[in-house]
Amino acid sequence: MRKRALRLTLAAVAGLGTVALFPNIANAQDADPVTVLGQQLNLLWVVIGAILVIFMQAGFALVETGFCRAKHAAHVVSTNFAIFGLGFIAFFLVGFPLAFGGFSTSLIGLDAPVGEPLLGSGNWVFLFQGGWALSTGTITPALLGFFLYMVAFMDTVATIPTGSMAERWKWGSFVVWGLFCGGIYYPLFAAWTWGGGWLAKTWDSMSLGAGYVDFAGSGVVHAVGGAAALAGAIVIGARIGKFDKDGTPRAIPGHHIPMAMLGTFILLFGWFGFNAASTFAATDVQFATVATNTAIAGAFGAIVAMLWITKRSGKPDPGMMANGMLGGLVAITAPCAFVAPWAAAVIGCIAGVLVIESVFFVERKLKLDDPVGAISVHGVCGTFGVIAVGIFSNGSYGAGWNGAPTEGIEGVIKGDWGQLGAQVLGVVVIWTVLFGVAFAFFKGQDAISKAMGKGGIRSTPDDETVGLDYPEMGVEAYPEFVKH
Amino acid sequence: MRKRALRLTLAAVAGLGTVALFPNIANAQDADPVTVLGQQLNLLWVVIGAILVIFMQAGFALVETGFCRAKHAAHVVSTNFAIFGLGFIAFFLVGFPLAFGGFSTSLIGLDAPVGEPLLGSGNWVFLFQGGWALSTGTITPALLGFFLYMVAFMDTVATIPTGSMAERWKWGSFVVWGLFCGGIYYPLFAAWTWGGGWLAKTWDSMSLGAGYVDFAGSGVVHAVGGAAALAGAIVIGARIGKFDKDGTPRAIPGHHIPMAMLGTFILLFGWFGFNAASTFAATDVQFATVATNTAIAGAFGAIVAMLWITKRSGKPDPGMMANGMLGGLVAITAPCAFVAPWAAAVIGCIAGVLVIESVFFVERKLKLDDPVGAISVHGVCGTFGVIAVGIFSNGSYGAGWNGAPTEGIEGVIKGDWGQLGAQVLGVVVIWTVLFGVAFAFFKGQDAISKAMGKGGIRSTPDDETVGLDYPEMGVEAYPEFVKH
Amino acid sequence: MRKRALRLTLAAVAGLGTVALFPNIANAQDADPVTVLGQQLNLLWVVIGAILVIFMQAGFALVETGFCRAKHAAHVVSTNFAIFGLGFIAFFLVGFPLAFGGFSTSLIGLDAPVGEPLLGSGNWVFLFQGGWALSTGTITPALLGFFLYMVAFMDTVATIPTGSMAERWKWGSFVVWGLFCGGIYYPLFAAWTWGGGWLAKTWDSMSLGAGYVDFAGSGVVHAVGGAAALAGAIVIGARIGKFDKDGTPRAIPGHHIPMAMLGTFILLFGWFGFNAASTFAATDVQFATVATNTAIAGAFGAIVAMLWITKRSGKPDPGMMANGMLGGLVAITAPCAFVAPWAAAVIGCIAGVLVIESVFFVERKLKLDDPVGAISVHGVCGTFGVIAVGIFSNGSYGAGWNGAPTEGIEGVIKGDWGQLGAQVLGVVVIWTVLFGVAFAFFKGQDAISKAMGKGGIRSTPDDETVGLDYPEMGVEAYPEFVKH
Amino acid sequence: MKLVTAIIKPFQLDVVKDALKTAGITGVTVMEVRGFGRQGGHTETYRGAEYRIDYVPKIELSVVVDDDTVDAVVDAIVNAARTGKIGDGKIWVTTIDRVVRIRTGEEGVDAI
Amino acid sequence: MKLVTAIIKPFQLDVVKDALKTAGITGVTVMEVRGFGRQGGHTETYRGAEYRIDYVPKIELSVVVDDDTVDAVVDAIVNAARTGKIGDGKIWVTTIDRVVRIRTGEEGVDAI
Amino acid sequence: MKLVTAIIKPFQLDVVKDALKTAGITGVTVMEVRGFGRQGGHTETYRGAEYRIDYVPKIELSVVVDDDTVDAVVDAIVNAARTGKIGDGKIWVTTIDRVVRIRTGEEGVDAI
Ligand SMILES: Nc1ncnc2c1ncn2[C@@H]1O[C@H](COP(=O)(O)OP(=O)(O)O)[C@@H](O)[C@H]1O
Ligand SMILES: Nc1ncnc2c1ncn2[C@@H]1O[C@H](COP(=O)(O)OP(=O)(O)O)[C@@H](O)[C@H]1O
Ligand SMILES: Nc1ncnc2c1ncn2[C@@H]1O[C@H](COP(=O)(O)OP(=O)(O)O)[C@@H](O)[C@H]1O
Repeated sequence: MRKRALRLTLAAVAGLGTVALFPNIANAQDADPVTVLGQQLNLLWVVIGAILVIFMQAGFALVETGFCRAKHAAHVVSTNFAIFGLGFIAFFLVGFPLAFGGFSTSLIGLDAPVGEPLLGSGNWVFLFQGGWALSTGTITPALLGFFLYMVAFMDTVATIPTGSMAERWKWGSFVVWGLFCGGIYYPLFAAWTWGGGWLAKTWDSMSLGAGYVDFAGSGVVHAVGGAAALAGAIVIGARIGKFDKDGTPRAIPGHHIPMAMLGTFILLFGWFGFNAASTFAATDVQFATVATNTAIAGAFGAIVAMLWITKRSGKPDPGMMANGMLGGLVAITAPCAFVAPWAAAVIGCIAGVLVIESVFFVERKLKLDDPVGAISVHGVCGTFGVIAVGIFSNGSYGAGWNGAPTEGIEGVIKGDWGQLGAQVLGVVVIWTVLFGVAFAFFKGQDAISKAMGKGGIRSTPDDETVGLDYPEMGVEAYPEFVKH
Repeated sequence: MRKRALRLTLAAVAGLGTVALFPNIANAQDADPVTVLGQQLNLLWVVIGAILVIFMQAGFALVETGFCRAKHAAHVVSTNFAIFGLGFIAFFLVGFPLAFGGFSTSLIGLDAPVGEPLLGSGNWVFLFQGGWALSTGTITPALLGFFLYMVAFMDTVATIPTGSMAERWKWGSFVVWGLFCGGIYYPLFAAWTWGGGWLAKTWDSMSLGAGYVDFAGSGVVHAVGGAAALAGAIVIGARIGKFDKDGTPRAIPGHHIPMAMLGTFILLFGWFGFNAASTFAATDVQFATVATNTAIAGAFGAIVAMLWITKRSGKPDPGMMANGMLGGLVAITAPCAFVAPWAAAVIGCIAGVLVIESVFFVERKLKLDDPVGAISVHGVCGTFGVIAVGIFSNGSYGAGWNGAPTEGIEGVIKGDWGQLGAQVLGVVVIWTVLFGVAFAFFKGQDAISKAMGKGGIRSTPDDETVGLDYPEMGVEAYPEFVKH
Repeated sequence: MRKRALRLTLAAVAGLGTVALFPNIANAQDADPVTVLGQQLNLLWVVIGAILVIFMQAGFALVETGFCRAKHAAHVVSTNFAIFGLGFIAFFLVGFPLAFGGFSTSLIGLDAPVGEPLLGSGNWVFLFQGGWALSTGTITPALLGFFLYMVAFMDTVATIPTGSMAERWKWGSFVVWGLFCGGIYYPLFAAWTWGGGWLAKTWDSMSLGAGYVDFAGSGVVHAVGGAAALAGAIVIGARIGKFDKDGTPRAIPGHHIPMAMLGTFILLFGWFGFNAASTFAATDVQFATVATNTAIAGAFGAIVAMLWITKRSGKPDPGMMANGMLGGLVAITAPCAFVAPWAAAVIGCIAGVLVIESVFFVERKLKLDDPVGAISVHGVCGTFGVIAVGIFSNGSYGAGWNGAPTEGIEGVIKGDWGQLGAQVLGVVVIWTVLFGVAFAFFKGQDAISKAMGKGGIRSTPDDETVGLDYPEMGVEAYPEFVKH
Repeated sequence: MKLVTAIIKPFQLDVVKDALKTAGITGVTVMEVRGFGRQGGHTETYRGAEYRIDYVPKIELSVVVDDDTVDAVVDAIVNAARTGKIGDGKIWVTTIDRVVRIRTGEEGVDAI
Repeated sequence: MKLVTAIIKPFQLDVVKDALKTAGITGVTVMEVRGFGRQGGHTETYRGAEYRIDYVPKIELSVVVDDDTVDAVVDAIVNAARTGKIGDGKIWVTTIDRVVRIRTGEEGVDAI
Repeated sequence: MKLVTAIIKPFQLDVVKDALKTAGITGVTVMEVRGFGRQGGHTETYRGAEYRIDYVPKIELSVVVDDDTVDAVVDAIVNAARTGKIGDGKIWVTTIDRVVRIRTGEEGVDAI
């Protein structure tokens, strides 16, 4: 749909730039007024979607801060704040061109294309180029609207590790991650999939369904972010006091439950822009199906998680309820346009259980410390969402996806196993290649920092013990409240 | 307008499902492209409205939590969080069909209707059926968009009693209420009014104006929720320490005023989706009038309440300012499309006084404990809003409402008393039938629970005294802050 | 663009009121259905924009409260809450007519104009009239939508001084400011610029570029508000303990950093409505360019501020990061539609440095106490934004702005100095006339209050020392948290 | 002069204050404390991991009294603070050498 | 050795700290307390219902000093904390049997 | 009977509690305090203006013990709380005239 969506949009906005810039000309090349109005409406929907997704940054900030301790709160909320700009700048300068440069050609639909493949060709493109710093080539309002939507998705990825690495991450090291994610890490997988790169072409190159299909990013955004969150958690290590000598995990309760709940609500709110606006068109009324499926999965995820954690530990842990809703939302993100409401409910239920069990697994088996459950919510449920496309898609939507000669995306329930293959391949790539890249980045950064006598990416035990707020930020989150 | 709106939408989206599902066919049955685009735009507006209303859940959560005590904060915020999913699931499975099943027939406008009356017929329909779990009948994007909007309204009702019963409600009992409200309680009155049931037909059956008219739900949502809030408050009883032996009410200040204020702002924000998108059509520019009337009533409600409480008790109590704005918003919800701006201002002013006086009345005369003023804000101002339709409607809007042969809704100011009659009837039904159903539910649940030796729907005095957070949720809202 | 935008809108919505009010007539005067649909879409975009801007009030409330001390938190958040209604009511009654009365004539495009100039004529109009309390003349949905958007902008101005005067402003005095700002202060400059008054005509009267150009209000809203913030800070004086005897400023850390950060995110979110919807038309796809430029400036502002404050004081002060993003957003508000993305980045960078340096200047040189940096963020960066239009505008947009015979707004980079002249004139008027009006207001109010034995606009030292919450509001923001 | 220090249950504070007033005591200083004792705490789980809240919130009162009212004060507190349930708290009395009222500089009994 | 305990107004803390420094005192322990006394509190209304804040926020200081500096310390606090308005607070002195500095195990005067 | 008061570093609390338990002490009262002493604080800048946090968060423990366990308790605390770094805190011991357990009215050793 990405490609199709983009072709539509592009058709939809052909000459829009012109419309805006030289009205008369626009009238000259008389496009059908209804088509043009539809294109304008579609661009508006994309921009509104982008606004909603950008607001999700506030949700992440609140969830992560609320689930951390008061003595680190200013640091945690600040990483979530700064990541927006850090990732943005790197994506603006190089990330966007690398991921979509080539794409924008067709998107703009004018004589002067913005970019083309940078690495690879045909079915095997790995990176694109063009439109560096949105300053080269022809920059139209439509391209800018598309950029805004895409930069918001990238920032979601960038902010995921701030959760799994919270309370012990040096500010300086964090800053480098933000730039790396926006400039290179996210663009890689984005180029291979939504950008129209090799994974989007596996339908042709390997005759796997319609190629990798991920409507709004369970994989491209969440699993990719979750892989980085896992890599970061491994490299940086557990917080002091998280595990007993014998490795039993200790609970470190979050300091502000209402804050985390508000953050979850904000994420639910923004998620509608994340998923529903991924039709790239209001003229494609499937956006309504997408929005409703999104809500269904979130609702079932939250309630099933509530029941599951009550069964597992006796009480309806608010943190797990929140994680359950987020797990459901993450899982439905890839399949939301291709499945029936009943399937959205099933996907939400599975995610609700999955998120809890994986939190237990990460903590008890892997002995990893993920303060907010980022690995489980984004990594695990995101992976499940990508797979779900290959299982629950009912064939009613997605004709011509990725340019494949298909009538609609079909999953196992329709007896088609090819799509599942494409999805599995994507998942494997995320957990090998992308995880590897992230791991190498954090390991390397840590090694270099140590080599330079800077002590690595992790803050000193003393700073961590008294709290990162004063040592790192110079202010305490709550200087006036007396704390235990 | 509901009906008209729906017919429009339906016209508006006739075959939209088709468009999405079988593009070619769509082209085949060549609908006028401008009409189709308008229908797509209308569906987008409905979905955007739904997103805004869903976000209101965060507003309720913050207002209720901020006005409660810190030791119950995790419990209060969690009830407001879980209610979204609980009500949603029940409404998805049975509530929506019961309330709108029959309606969706016309909404979809295809040969295969989704549903029809379940109980009653003609002017006397009491329940509908069809589209159970959104899995039976023809499910189109338009229907799903409509469902999303409606489920959001239901959740508002479900969350109102969490305010009046806060700080003493057992989690288990609360969960049952959430399911009951989404599955049965809300659908009842919704079916009778917006669903096109008997109250919507009183123009024909009893020749009362255009039948029960409630543009966005002062009655269907707020008064109905307020009736449940009253019933719940009566059954569960006052918080320990709320009243002296001699019955004098004691103040129990909320623990977080900024949180409550933020919640109020979020509600104001979401309210625009609640009211303005209730045109179900962007092609009906009355949405602009509605949005502005909504803001006017909220602004006047807040300021008049500020002045009134200052007059009554000497200082501009922030809680009453917030209640005043909410009271104004609740009151304008029914009449927002039918009245002139000056009337919206008058309605807001009246609500601002009404909400304060009714808080005093509930506490001092009825000796009831409503921690956040839910009964006054939703019940009293909602009732006033329904009545206001019969008084201030100026006849400029609402032609064909409820299918009635009217040029526009006219209130007493236009010399017409019939509409007021229809409104009063609706109000009477809410405070007798709906209140009765809610009261019976809570009483029965309490009795059963006691019979089963579970001690009723109210938490134990010990749990209430130390705070529900640990006993019920297993975590404290603010484990690190030292509290008085 | 304002004028053009309005003419469009008006064209866009000509007879819309009618459409809504007398459908048949509408059909009668058969406007081209595509045009009508476009007009309806445009009105929807304006209303959605208004909703987003109104939500910004929550952002201001949180930023200002978070950066103040806990003992004043209920007071600070309440001023930010009440200002919405206070300004609204005054603007509704007289402010809107004074600022736009004359304008609405063309906006409505019906035989019965709402208003005309009240003071002045031709190129020298100073105030308008008509549509008092939205009750005189013909009030259409389009006019109401326009009013809603404009009232939201006014409220932004009204709330800016609540930041610079926080923690020491008597409630009663504050209330008068709210009414004054909505009724007179804001309407003045609005009438002269967006209203089509004398500053919008300097292209004709003084042949300065296209006259004063301010796309979304760096000047009309932010600098004008900043001027009032400065005047207020001077008149009310510094908080007790802000300066040593020797005048060295003392730090008074905010009490809730996450709250301030959330507020900043909410402002970023709302800003898209503030800027992008200022096209007044979704059919003018420049809204996408505007949205993206807005995000770019905010991102660069935040990161550059982070780097700059680290350089200046060693650590990435969260408060300065937040101010940096806001500074970037304020600065891009005027030029957002006229500049290229690279210019938006440059503007954001400059604002990021400017906001920090001006905070230092205000505190160290002017010895003024501005708890939240309102003067720097809104006053200084707003002024820079107005100037930036005259420097970075690339001529690609703004044909016919203010009715001027121009192909597009051109700044110094295009070799045109006339526009810069118009901008500088506007800036001079703000910092002389508007600042003067605000200063006179606060001084006068203070003098009168003292004359009446009320002790002036500033709270007593005792109230300020114990905190304004109890003495002024009767409640503490956090009655249960133990505070240092 | 004596200093009576009492650890009581938070929800007994109002009763104790009244009791002290009737006993003629006008001044008291109160602080929030965490109590570890027989009453013990409780075990909860967060994200599936168990954790123990091993303290109980308590209130500590400090009352300076002159020697011959000590017993009355102690009795007043005991009677008011007692619920009979474990965790009611403790009272201890120490001797004070000197008391001063800052405002007036008064010393001894006049300073109380 | 003596323990000087002082209840003062929160906003006098800085002055008192400085006074103690000049009196040669390097160590102090401070805590937030609620004071009930002559100064009384205030009555407010919330949602129309009256409620009384019957305490006043105060600061309690604990200073361990050796016997011959007690008076100097008490005087220093009295002078610094005095505003002359009701509610200035109290100071009381108790005898200490033993003092230990945890870090070094030093006892007595050296431990202070 | 004696009252042992100890000022320790917050992060030593758990160790000290365990040490007291092994020393047979079942009851302790704990409060958050701010400590001023040699350890000093730190200087930060906020919006470009410098400010000094001149205190260090500490925990104060109060333990009532009978005379012959005082030394054991003091030693237990010293050993458990010591990190060797400046700021480890102080312990002081005062004599108690009387102890009462509110619940039972028991006095003296039985009340502990
Ligand atoms: N030896 C002690 N020293 C100081 N405080 C104590 C001591 N023993 C108990 N306390 C305080 O008294 C409170 C109540 O004591 P506890 O043993 O729980 O029950 P009871 O008061 O019935 O004996 C404890 O929470 C603690 O604050
Ligand atoms: N008898 C007492 N025991 C303990 N603390 C006391 C006593 N009397 C007063 N205080 C403390 O001293 C503070 C000031 O006392 P108060 O009677 O209000 O005014 P003044 O200090 O002028 O006598 C009180 O708030 C309380 O904290
Ligand atoms: N004279 C004193 N009176 C009361 N408390 C003291 C005194 N001296 C130190 N303290 C407390 O002990 C803590 C530690 O003392 P400090 O001088 O910082 O280091 P050390 O414990 O190594 O001597 C201080 O923070 C303070 O709370």
